Amino acid sequence: MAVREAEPVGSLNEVREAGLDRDDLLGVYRNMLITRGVEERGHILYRQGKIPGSFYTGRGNEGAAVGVATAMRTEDVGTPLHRDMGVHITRGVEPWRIFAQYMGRQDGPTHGRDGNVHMADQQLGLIAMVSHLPAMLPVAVGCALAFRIREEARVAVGWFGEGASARGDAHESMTLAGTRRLPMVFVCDNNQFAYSTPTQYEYATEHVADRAQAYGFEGVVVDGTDVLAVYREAKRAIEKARAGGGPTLIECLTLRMEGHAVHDDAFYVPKQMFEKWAESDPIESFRTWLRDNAEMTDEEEDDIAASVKKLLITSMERADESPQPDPATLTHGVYATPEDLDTPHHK
Amino acid sequence: MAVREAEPVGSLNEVREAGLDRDDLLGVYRNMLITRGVEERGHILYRQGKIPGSFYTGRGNEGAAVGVATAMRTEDVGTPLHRDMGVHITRGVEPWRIFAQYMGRQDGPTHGRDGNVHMADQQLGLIAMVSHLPAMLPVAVGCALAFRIREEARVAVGWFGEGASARGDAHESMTLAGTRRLPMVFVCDNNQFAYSTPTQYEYATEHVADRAQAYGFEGVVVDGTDVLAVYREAKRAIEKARAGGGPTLIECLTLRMEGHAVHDDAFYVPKQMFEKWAESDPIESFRTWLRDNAEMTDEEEDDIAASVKKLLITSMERADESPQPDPATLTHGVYATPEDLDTPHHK
Amino acid sequence: MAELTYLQAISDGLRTEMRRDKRVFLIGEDVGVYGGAFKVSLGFQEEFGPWRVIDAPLAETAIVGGATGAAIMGLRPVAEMQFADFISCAWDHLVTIAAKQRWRAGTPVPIVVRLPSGGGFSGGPFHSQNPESSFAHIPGLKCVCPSTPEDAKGLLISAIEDPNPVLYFEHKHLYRRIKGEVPEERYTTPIGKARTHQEGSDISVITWGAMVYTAEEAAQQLDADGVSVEIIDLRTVMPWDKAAVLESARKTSKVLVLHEDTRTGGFGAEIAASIAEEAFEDLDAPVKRIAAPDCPVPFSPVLEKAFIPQVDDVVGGLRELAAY
Amino acid sequence: MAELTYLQAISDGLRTEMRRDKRVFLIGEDVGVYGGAFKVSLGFQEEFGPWRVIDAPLAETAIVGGATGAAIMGLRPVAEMQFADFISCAWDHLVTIAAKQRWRAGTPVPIVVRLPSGGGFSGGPFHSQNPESSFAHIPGLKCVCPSTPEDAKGLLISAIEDPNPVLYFEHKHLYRRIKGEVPEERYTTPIGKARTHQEGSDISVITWGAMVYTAEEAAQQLDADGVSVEIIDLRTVMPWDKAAVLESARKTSKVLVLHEDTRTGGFGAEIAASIAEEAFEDLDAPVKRIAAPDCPVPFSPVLEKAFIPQVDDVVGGLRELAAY
Ligand SMILES: Cc1ncc(C[n+]2csc(CCOP(=O)(O)OP(=O)(O)O)c2C)c(N)n1
Ligand SMILES: Cc1ncc(C[n+]2csc(CCOP(=O)(O)OP(=O)(O)O)c2C)c(N)n1
Ligand SMILES: [Mg+2]
Ligand SMILES: [Mg+2]
Repeated sequence: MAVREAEPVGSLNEVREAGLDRDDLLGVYRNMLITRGVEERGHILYRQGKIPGSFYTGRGNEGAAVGVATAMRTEDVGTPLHRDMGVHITRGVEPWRIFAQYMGRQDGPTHGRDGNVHMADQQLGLIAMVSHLPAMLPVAVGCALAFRIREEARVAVGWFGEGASARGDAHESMTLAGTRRLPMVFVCDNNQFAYSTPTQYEYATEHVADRAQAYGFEGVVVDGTDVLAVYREAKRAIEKARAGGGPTLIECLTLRMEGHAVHDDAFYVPKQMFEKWAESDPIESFRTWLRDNAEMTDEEEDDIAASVKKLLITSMERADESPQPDPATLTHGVYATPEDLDTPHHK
Repeated sequence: MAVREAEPVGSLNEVREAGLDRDDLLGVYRNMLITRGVEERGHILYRQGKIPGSFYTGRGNEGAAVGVATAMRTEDVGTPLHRDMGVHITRGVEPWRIFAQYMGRQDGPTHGRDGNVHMADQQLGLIAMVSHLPAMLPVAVGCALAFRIREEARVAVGWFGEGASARGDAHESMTLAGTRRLPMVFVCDNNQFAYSTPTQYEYATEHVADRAQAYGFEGVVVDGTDVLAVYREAKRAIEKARAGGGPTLIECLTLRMEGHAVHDDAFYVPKQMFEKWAESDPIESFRTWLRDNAEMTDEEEDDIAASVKKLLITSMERADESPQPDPATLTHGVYATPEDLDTPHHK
Repeated sequence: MAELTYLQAISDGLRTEMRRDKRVFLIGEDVGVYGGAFKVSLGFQEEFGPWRVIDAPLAETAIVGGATGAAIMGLRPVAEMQFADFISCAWDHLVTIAAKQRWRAGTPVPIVVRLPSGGGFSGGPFHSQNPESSFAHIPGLKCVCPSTPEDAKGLLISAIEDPNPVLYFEHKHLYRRIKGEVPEERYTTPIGKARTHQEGSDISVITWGAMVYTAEEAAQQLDADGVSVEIIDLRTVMPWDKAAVLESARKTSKVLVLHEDTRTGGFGAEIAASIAEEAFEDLDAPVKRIAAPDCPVPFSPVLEKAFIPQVDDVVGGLRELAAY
Repeated sequence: MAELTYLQAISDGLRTEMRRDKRVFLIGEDVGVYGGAFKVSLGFQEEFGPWRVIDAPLAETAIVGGATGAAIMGLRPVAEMQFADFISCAWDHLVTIAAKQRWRAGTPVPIVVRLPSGGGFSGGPFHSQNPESSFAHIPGLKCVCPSTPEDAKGLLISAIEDPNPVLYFEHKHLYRRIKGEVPEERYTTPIGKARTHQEGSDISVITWGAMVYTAEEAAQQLDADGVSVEIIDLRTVMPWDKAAVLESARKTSKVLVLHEDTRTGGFGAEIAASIAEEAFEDLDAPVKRIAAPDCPVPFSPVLEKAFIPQVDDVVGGLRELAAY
C-alpha cells in the first residue's frame, strides 16, 4: 500500500518556512529536555517510594510528542496518552503539578484521584486520558465534530499506540472522521511494542498509516525521533484539517526505550533494537542538529540545561509540599453542578 | 485503492471447472427460488397477522447468499445475517421450520424465543445471529481460530452489511484474522443502504473491499446478483483459506430491493436505483443464463417452480400446525447443562 | 395545553430545546432523512440542517464517544440509540469516560443518550430490553424513565440541561399508546423527584416506565377488594427519590417494588434493600419484588406475556401483601 | 498438599486443565511470551505452544467474541483480560451473545474470562474495579470470586468445566499476599456453594473476595467484645448460595453484607433484599450493607483507604448491629 514516508528535515531555512524561528527551536529543545527530565525525576521519586501504584514514561517519544504539540495552535485540542508527556509540557502544564499528580497530591490536576499521565489541563485544550486504549480517539473526533458543527477553524488531535490501533474504537473514530471529513489529526505513537506484544500481532500491514486510505484520507509515516520532521508533518496535517481538507493519520515511528512500565525490564525487546534506536535519541539528534544548523552555542546549551534542571528541582520541592488530598472530599463531584459548566468552553 | 473487481461468469464449461455440474446448477436455481419464496410467503403471513413483531427479507440478495453457501463444504461453518436466508436454505434448513420461526412457534429453531432469521441449525454448521451488527464476525473468527488451533481443514464464513462495516467489531475481527492468517472468509452484503443511511456515511472508500488491504489480505468486489460469479469468488476464497492462504474479503454488491423491514417504504431510495437494479434480478438473470448456457428446458423450469411451490405450501401448513411454545418453559435453559455439550462439535 | 402522545411529547421536548439552544444537536443512526426509527425526529433535519441532525455511521462507540467530545467542547449532544439494546456497544464509553470524567478530571460531560426501551410488541431478545439497572449502578450516570407525556417532555428538557451524562429511557410501548395533556411552553421536570401516580393508604407500589400503567390496573382491582394502593412513579431511577419512597413505605407499611427488567440484581433490589434497611421498624410485611424472570426477553407473544409482569401478577402480589 | 500463593494456585489450576484437556487454550494480551501481566501463565507458552497460549491483539472484543466462536466449535477457551476493568470493552459480547446464546438458540458457550480485579495498591480508577455486580444481573452468565488459594484452583477448574460463560474474578490484592494449602491433584470447587469462613452465632457477615479477610480481622475485634461473628464467603456471586445465606441469617438474626464494589445497585443489594424478603420474620435488625461509596476508585493511598471498606468500618457496622 502507498503511504508517504516523510523526509527528514533539512536546513534552518526550511524549518523557518514551516513556521519556527530560532527562538522557537530553542524552546522546542527546552520542552524536550523538560519532558525527559520530568520522567527521569519521576523514576527517582518512584524509587524513593513517593509515587504509589505503577509508573510509565515515554522515553524515546519526546520528539514525537513535542513536535506534534508545537504544531498545534492554542485553540486546537488534543487527547495525549501515556507516552506523550511532551504534549502537556509544550502546552504549558507546569512540572510541579505533574510531580504532584505522580505522587497523588492535592495539587495534581486530578487531586490524587487518578495517577500517572491520566490528567490534563482543559484550559490548555487537553482532555485527560482514561486507561482504556484508544478510547480517547472517539472523544477527540467528537471535539472535531463540534468544531465542524460550529464552523470553527479549530482542529482536534488524537493520539493512539500501534497496539491500540487494533481496537474497534480506532476504527469507528476514523470512520466517522473520514466520512464526515472532520478537522481531525490522528497521531499513532508507533513504538513497536504494545506491552510485550510486537507489531505483527497488532496489524498485518507494513505501516499503521497504511490504514488511512481505508478511511478515505492520507497517511504518512515519519521518523518519530526527528522532532522537526514530526513538526512539519503535523503542521501540514493540522492546517490541512483546519482548511477543510479532512483528517490525516501521522505515524511516528520510534522504539519504546524502557519497559512498558517501571516494573518491566523489556526482556522481550532484542538488545540490538535498543542499541540501534539509542543512536537516534530524539534529544541528542536535535541537539546536534541545532549545533550544526542553528549555531546553538555552548553557552545557550548550558543555559537551557541549567534552567531546566532548576525548574525540575524547584518543581519537585513544590510538589512535595503539596498536601495529601482530604479523604472527606472523596465523593465530592461525582456529579457536575450547573456552575461546573460555566467555563470558556461552555459558553 | 486496488481491489480486484470480479468478472461476470461466462460459459457452462467455466462453471464446471469451478466445481458445479448441470444438476448442481439446477439445485442452485431451486435454492434461490425457495429463498425468495420463503420470504414472499413470509410477507403474506405477516399481512395475515401471523407473524408477530417486525419482518425482514433479503430480496435482491438471493444470489449472493446462495452463491457463497454453495461454495462452502459441509464441514465449514458460517454466521449468516438477516439478508442471507439463502444460506440457511442451501445448507438444508427445512422451510417449515423457518415459517414456524417466523410465527414464533414451538418448532422453529428457537422455539419462539427469538424471531425472524435470528436462528440457525448448528448441526448444519450455522450459528444463530444476534441483532447487534456485526457482532457475529468476531464469533466467526473464533471458529476459524479453533480450526487453526486444531489444524483442521475447515473454513469459517462471516457475513456483514456495508453499514455494519463501520462498527469496531468488523475491525477487530479482521485484525485478528489478518494477523494470524486464519481460515476465514468475510462476506460483505453491500446492498447500498443501512436502513435509510447511504454508503457515504458508513465508509469513505469506493468499496468496502478496499479495506481488506488494511488488514493484510485480499479484497474482491463481485456483482451480488450474479450467483455464479459470487460462487466462483467464494469458492476461490474458501479454498485459499483452507489451504492456509489466510482470509479474503468478498464484497457482494446488490441493492436492497425492499424497505429495511416490512414497515419501511424506502422512500429515501431513488426510484431510478430500484428500476436499474430490478433489471438485474438475481433469479431472473440466472434463469436466463441457465436457458442460454445450460439449456434449461421449459419442462425443467416448470418442474422446479412447481416443486418449490408445493414445498412452500406444505411447509406453511406444517408450520401452522406447530403449537405455541409453552410459557411454563420460559426460563428453562438459561444455563446449559453438561449434557448440552454432548454434541458432535464438542467431542 | 395540547393532548400529545408520549412520542409526540418527546419530539416536542427535543424540538423546544433545539430551537432555544443552538448548542443542542442530535446524532444517531437514521435520525436525519428518515426521522429516526420511531420518527421522533421527523422533520428535524429540514428545520435544523444536516449538522444539527446528524445521520451517524452504524457505530455506537463513535456516536457516544463523539457526543462526549462534543459535549466537552461545549455543545449539548443528544445521541439516539436505535434501540436501547444497542447501548451495550457503547457501554465502555459511558462507564469509563462519561461517568468518571467529572470526578476524575473535573470535566463535566453533559450528554443525553436517548434509549427506546422496553417490550410488549414481540421485539424479541434484542429489541425489548430495559437496561436501566445496569447503568444505575455506575456512579456518575443519571437514568430517567418517564411514564407520562408530560414527564417525557419535562424530563428530556431537564436531561439536556443537566451537566451530567443522562440516559433517557423512552418506553416504546408507551410511544403511541399513551396520550396526555402537555404544556406547550418549555418546562422542566426535576431529575430525582418521584411522582405520586395515585395516593393510597394500604400498600405502596414503587415502579416506573410502562409498569406504572400495569400497577394502575392492578390497583383498580385491589380497590374493589377494599385495599387502597399508592403508586409511586419513580420517574428517575438514578438519582432515585428515596425520601418519597420511604415516606410512602412508612405510611402504608407494605411495599411492592415492580419493574420490567429482570429480577436478580435489578434496580428493584436496591430499592427493596434500602426500604428494608431504613424503614425496618415501619414494615408490616417483607418488601416484595415483582419483575421479569431471569432470562432474555422472548419473541413469541405467549412467552412475552409470561415474561413481562402482567396485571394479574401484580394483583397477586398485592393480595399477598394485603393478606400478610 | 503444597503451600501456594493465590496466584500460584490459579496458575496451577490452569496448567492442570491445559495438561488434562487439549481443548483448553488461553488467549489474551501478553499472556504468551510475557506470561501475562501478573505472570499467571509464566512458562505456559513454552509448555503448550503458541496456538494454545495466544498473544492476542489489543482487542477485547476479538478476544471475547473469538473465544465464543472457538467454544461453539468445541474448544474450551480461557480468555484473560489484562485488568478486569477492560472487560467493559467486551461487555456487548458477553451480554448479547455469550449470555443469551444457550437460551435463545440452544448453543452453549463454555468460555472462561479471567478478570484480575480489585483495589488496594493505588491502581486508580481503571485498574482497581470490581465489576462483578454488573455481570451478575445478566441472566446466562456466572460469576465466581474465590478468596482462598484452594478455592482459586478449584473454582477455576470448575469454571473451565462448566458449560456456560463464567467470569472468573481473581483479586489482585490476594495474588501474592495470601497463601494456603492447595491439593496437588485435580479437584473442583462447586459453583454456587458458599463456604463458611468462620462459624459464629451473633451476627452473619456475607461477603466474598478480598473482603473475607477484612471481615475476619473485624470479627476478631468483635470477639474481644464478646460478639461471635459468622463469616460466609459466598465464593460464587452468580449463582449465589441463597440457602446458605438464609440459614446463617436465621441462625444469627443479624446480617451485614459486605463488598468492595460500590454500594448503590451493587450485588449486596440483591442479597440484602432477598434476606429481608425471605427471612423477614427472623431478623432482629435491618440487614446492613457496607460497600465502597458511589464514586470511582481513587489513586491516592489516603483516598483509596477511604474508598475500600476497612476493618474499622466493618467493626463499626458490626458493633451497630450488635447493639441493635
Ligand atoms: C482496552 C485496553 N486493554 C488493555 C489495556 C492494558 N494496556 C495498557 S498499555 C497496553 C499496551 C499498549 O500498547 P500501544 O497501544 O502500542 O501503546 P504503548 O504503551 O506501546 O505506547 C496495554 C495492553 C488497556 N490500557 N486498554
Ligand atoms: C449495533 C447495532 N446498531 C444498530 C442496529 C439497528 N439496525 C438494524 S439493521 C441496521 C442497518 C444495517 O445496515 P447494513 O449493515 O448495511 O445491513 P443491511 O440491513 O443493509 O443488510 C441497523 C442500523 C443493529 N442491528 N445493531
Ligand atoms: Mg506501542
Ligand atoms: Mg446495507
